[in-house]
Amino acid sequence: MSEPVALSRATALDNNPRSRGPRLRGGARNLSPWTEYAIRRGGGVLLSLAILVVVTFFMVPLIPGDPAVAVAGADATSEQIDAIRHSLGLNDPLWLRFLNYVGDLATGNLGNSFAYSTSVTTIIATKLPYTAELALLGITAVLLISIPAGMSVGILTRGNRRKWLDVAFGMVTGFFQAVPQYVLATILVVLFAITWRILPAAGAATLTALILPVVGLSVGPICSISRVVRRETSTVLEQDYLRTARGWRLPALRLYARHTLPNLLTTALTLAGLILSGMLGGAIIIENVFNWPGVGKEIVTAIVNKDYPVIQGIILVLGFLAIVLNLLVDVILGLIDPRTLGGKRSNG
Amino acid sequence: MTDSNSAQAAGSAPVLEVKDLVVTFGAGSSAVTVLKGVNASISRGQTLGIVGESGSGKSTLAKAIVGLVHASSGSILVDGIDVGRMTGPQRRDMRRKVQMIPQDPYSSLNPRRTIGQTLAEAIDPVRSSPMLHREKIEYWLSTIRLDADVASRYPHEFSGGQRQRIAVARALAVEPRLIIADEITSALDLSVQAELLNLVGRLRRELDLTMAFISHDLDVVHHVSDSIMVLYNGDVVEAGSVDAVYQNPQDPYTRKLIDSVPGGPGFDIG
Amino acid sequence: MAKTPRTPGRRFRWTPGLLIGVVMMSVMVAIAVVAPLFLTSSAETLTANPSQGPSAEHWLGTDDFGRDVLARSLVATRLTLLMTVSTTIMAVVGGIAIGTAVWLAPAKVRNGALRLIEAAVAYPSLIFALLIAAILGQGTWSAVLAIAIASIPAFSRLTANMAASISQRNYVSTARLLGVPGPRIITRHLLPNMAEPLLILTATVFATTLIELSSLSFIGLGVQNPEYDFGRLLNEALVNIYSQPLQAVMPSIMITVTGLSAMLIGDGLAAASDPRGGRRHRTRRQASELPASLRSSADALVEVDNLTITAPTGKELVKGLSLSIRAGEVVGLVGESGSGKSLTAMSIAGLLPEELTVSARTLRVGDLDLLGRNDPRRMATEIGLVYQDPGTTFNPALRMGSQLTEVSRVHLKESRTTAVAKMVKALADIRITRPESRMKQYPHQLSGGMLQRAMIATSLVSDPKLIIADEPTTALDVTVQADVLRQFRSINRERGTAMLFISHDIGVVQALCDTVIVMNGGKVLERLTGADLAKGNVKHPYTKALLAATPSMSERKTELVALRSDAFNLDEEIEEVSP
Amino acid sequence: MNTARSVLSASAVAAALLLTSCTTGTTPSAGGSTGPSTDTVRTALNSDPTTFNAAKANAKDDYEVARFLYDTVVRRDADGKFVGGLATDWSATPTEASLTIRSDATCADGTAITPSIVAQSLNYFADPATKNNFGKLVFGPGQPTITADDAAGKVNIKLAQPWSELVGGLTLAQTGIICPAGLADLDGLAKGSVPAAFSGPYTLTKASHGVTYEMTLRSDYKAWPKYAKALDGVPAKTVKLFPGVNKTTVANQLLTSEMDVSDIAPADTQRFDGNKDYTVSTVPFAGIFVLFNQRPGSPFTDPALRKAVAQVVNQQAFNAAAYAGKGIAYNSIVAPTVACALPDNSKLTKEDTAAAKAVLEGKSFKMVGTTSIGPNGAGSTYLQEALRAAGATLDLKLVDNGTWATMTQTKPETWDLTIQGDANFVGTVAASLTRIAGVPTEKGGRNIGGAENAEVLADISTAQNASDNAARCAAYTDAQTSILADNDIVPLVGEPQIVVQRAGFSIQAPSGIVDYGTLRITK
Repeated sequence: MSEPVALSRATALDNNPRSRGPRLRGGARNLSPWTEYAIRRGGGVLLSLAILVVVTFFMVPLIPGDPAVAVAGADATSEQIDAIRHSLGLNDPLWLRFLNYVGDLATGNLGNSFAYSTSVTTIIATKLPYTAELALLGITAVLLISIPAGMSVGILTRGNRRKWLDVAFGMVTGFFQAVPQYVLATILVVLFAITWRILPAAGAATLTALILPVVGLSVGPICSISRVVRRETSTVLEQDYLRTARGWRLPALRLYARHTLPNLLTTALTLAGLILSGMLGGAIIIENVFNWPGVGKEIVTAIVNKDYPVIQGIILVLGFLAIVLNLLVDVILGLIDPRTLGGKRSNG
Repeated sequence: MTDSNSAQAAGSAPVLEVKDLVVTFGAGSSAVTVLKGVNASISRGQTLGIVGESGSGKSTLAKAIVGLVHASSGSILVDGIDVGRMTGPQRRDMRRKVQMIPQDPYSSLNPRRTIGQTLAEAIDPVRSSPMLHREKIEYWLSTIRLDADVASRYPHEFSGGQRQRIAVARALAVEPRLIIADEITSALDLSVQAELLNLVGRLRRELDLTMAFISHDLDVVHHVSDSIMVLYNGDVVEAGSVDAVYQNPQDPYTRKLIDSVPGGPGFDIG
Repeated sequence: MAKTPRTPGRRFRWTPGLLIGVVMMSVMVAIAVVAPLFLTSSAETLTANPSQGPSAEHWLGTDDFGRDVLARSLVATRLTLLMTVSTTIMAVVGGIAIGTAVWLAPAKVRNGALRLIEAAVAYPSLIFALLIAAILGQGTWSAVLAIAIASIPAFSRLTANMAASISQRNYVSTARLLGVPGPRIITRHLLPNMAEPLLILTATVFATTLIELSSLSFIGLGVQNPEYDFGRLLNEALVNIYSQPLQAVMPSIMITVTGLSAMLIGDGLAAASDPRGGRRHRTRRQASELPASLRSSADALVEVDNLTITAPTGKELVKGLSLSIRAGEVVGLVGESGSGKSLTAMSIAGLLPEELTVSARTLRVGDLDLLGRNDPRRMATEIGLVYQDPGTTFNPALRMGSQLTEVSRVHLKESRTTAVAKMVKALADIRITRPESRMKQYPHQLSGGMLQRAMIATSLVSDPKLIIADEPTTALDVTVQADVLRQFRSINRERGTAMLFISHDIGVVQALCDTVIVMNGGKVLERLTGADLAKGNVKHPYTKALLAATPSMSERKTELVALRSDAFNLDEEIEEVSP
Repeated sequence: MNTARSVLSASAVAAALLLTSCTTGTTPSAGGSTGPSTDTVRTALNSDPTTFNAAKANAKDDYEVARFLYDTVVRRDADGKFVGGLATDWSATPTEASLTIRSDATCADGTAITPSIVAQSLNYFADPATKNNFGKLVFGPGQPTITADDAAGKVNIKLAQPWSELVGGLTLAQTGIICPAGLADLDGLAKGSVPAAFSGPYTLTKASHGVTYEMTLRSDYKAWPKYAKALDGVPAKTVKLFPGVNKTTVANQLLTSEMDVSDIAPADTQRFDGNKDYTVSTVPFAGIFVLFNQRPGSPFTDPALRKAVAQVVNQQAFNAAAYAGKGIAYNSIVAPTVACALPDNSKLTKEDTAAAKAVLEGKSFKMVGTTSIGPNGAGSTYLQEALRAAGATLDLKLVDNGTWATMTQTKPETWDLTIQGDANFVGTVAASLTRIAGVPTEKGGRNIGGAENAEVLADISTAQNASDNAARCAAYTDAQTSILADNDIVPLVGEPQIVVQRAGFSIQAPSGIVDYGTLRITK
């Protein structure tokens, strides 16, 4: 939730078109840039994953509350609780549990839920598609709306034209960004489901049930990304290469779609990657309001249940997805703009 | 390798000696060797001009000498002491013996610090209050022909040439053994460049400065240097006294370089 | 010549958004200070009238405990702001500490740490905050700590990025050479120069923190009774949203207004620190009735009569300039920065920055009247353009081939294959090796000389009548420059293309140009032939001084003539205006 | 550019495919927003059932689903009466019981449910190794002996100690009869993946964790209980249960016809007020009372302090804060509907803030509360505010249920008082009394207050030995009076379970306990 906004500003600030890193000329090295890139990033991914596993494993048991007591229920005797504690393996020393956990991870096993008679893998496999569905639709909406909107405003206000549009755009996007998600979601339900009865209030049963959650999830990011795109657009419009394109007297559409858009994508996609991984994990509030069976809600329940394996499993999977997405975005950026392969992302 | 032909005091050890300097960036298959065994020396009071085109390694050489880039092999001796073998505190001390004047007048001065603060930091990097060093600051400002009240002003109040002069003063204020001027005139207009070159010339005479003057502009190097060194692709292709090299270049690359200078005797674009 | 904008010292600009933001935030702060003094008792005393609707006594009704909803919303402002401010401070201080410490660390540690920070940034921060809050237990300070810790990675990454870009500035490496200790480099050189962007970021962090803290309260992990912030009030109110909607209204408004005002302040600060901002654009070009100061010939290919270019501030950058170029003629414009030579060229190319106002009696190329609207096809095909820095004139995101064939495909309506084939031939003609594969490469994979030659090649594709070259060799190495100059020479000889060649280098101009025009202060000072210039056969004292100020390897001058523009009767403005 | 474009479009296609597969996966065959088909009931669960093994059902959701899947031998009818389930007839004394098992009942795989099967299942339930929390509530202290006489069609139960509430206990969903296939595969039983384990009217046909559970009516099922007043309507062919629904969202879904029957939050009741399309029934779900830590070191070993706290409490204010006024007033530790409950509130300590203030002024206590009592733990917040008004400071730690249980059961030093929710599943006075008067947690019992009350325990024993109702109630009245006089607890109100039924659907709460087995479609 926070990064996109915070980053948006930074990309605008970091933008220093003149500072180009050391560049390699074609053919100066033996390996293709992609191979080198794979080696460099592969190491980073492994390091991040290792730290993620260690931190997750040792952080989760710090949550107050005894899993055995939580599992045993309100009327359990201490004897029952001890038996449960033993059967959950909570009496083993932490390092041994960690070794076991890592061993299981190596075989793709995330362990069994403390609270439910099912494996963590099953729980995540059941719920992640719902979250992914919401997040993918959300990010699609974000990209489809915010890039054209931000670009249009950026183009219309270039060279400080239409000051009123600039102010209005800032106010409107700022306003929708400042409305907390749960308030917005509640308003959506009251209007569309309860008052007008045109969309379902909750649940994941029908296609129409997707609409409100997706809107609730993406309004904030749409605003934040369109602000970034707007800012980036005005930066790109000032670049020398755009003057070159103007010198070729290209038609407006070609000028903006071919010569401006690709240069915005670096920033927009970087942020989109962050927002997508944020949506995968951060849809908790939307999932709550719309009773959407996603992983965010599961982790809240798991914390209440002190269900360590589920908490650890979800955190690991989300972290893994975040790392993979980050990599994926970089690869896409590398295809769009091969300069980014050099290790420096143009927008930092 | 370079031996000045001027009438300098015989027997004095060179201020700077670079021996077989190799600098390689990266490792393994992606390694790029930027300097391939460079030799150079500068005697006290002399100015060595280093010319070369982009990618020749001249800026890397400057960075290696001041210690911003590590040598892969070879040695750099300042006053006969090998910089590479020094340990922490010694090296810090050594750093002050060699000062660099950077290229871009707009990024060479911290825009948030007054000229006085900037100079005070050069005089004493730790206790850098301008009040403590007022006299020295005034002295150095006077050497670059700026008034003393300039000390309380900020860089943006000055033109590019004035800033570059302040950068020169900052380097001088350290009282270094060696000054490295890295393309200090390339961002300046002709008129300002002339002013700066005159200043450098005057300071060389008055303060007996030892300098390495790096530039891509053969005219400028010719103007300020006693001896010259031509770098091409990490190698020294030619070195010697300015007059010898310019009038009778031995290496074909040097010849091509000199013939490419517009307005020069060998310049011809058909 | 590269011109770096001078950042500080500009006058602070109040944008409407910033003004609104500051006013709204001041109101919030005033409420935070005053409300608890007067309203605490009605906000916190339990009464026997729970869950009531609006009345004269309770404007927005009462909550489940019979407390006044309006009073609670107002009193909650103080805690909310305090929490948000504390969180922001912790996140900012932590982020700055990590971000700058990373910069101080040795390269290997730094790279590892940056990778880690990047991975942490990618991690969903709400989940992270949730976990921390769960571990710390519910409560005001644990919520503050949780959100602060979760915000640190993003902030430290941004700080590290900024520190990295500032540490490339020369004054930082110079400070290292001076022996300034690392921590002092941070406090003296890095932080002061990051202050502006950091302030903007802080405003943004404030806005997001506000929402995240309230989200935590919404999940039940935030502020606990008896304390209350907007988030907790909303959390309580949303339970009753259908039975008592009014209860949610006030906290919603308060939280939105606070967040919006922080965002507007951030935006406003960003706009104020943006050197490009604050310009007005004026594009109207009116024909001037001013008399010509120097004659221009009507039978020329290019005719500029009494050209005046005015900045939005009203300052005249080019003052009644006239020139003409005959077909096949190479005209050089020479002068120092700010002389107006580039502006003149760009106004002939029709590419002046929009905020500049152009007026002229005549401004035409062939029969194209540049004071009016022209067919873009004719503009593109009849005027070829070559710019200063080949490193920035090509779009980094597009392959060379698609850029080089734009004019052929768009204006000459050629098919892609034809255009590419033609371009490959053109590249081969100017001795670019492996032209087919160059077409598939990206600009950054080619050297500057190659890019500039490709630019020349593409400007020739439509066989233009005129090529305007704005300092085309300034960014090039001297041997490459000679090559490119040969190129221009042979084009002119073989095709008879007229050229307007801008340079600050007298040597270059005298070698290439038939006619040389010396400019300063937006005016033409002298007009002479290239041959005369080469011989030193000049009249104007400024031109003379220019020659005297030029060091030369042909002769060793003991002292260069310091050329001061104020010695001549000109406008002595040194301000640079980039076209 | 070409590569870039193709990769982008490829990923867009992939995303689209993923989306369609997701949505097709969740689109129900019947229904949509047009309303339910008449043979399906949609209802909500608090969260996922932790197990489908009835004998180990701990949470509310566990035994709600157990009602669909397993039949008990006896069922509750209105007015505290019992009616036959799998048993057609039964007889009971304080020490033993005999049940006659009906002959027409079958397991889901067609196996006839014989007395042996019933005895085997009850033995599994009573086995200490099963580690369930309800065995002692059903069979009393000690281990029962349960035998079957297939020839006579009878199951005989001998109790270790007198326990007169056996029949009531056998109505608990936890005592549902698990068929042999289930007992043979306990893992599968817990997952609900052994259809042959089910003895009730439904089988679990779909279990998607966190998403939905589906029960399908057995076509061969005939063992419906014969209530005194026959239920209207027909059982649903399919029951869909949606877990983990936010209560306010449930109310929305009921109003938009996306849900048919469900519990709602008290605050949302008024949205259904006067709406003839909905029936709202409220029953007490759990007694809520203030419980003091009476271990040495706690300030509440002092009876004067306990009394002062009791004098501060206002049931109506608590009710408004925690349950939007929908809570059921309690006169004692149990609901007024429970047999032998105190008939009026005369035994409660009277509200007297002035007197309380004199005792409490300046005092400071540690309280732990759970967020599940009242919205966001408003119940505990109320007590904190009330004590604050009386000049005492309450350092409140509001935590989730799991943490609350950990603190109250294993860390008595961290709290002085708490608000306890007491779900009395068997509907007896003893069930609630043993919780507060029995063996303390540190000694292996479930009394978190730590005050072992021999007098009360003796009363319970007397009641269990009593052969007639009057004697039993006399003993229970004595015990209730004693704990209220001592202010061991301060009764607040009963947490209401508010069930909304959309027109065309109904569910019963015989004797004040909602029974999901009575879910019917009446339209």
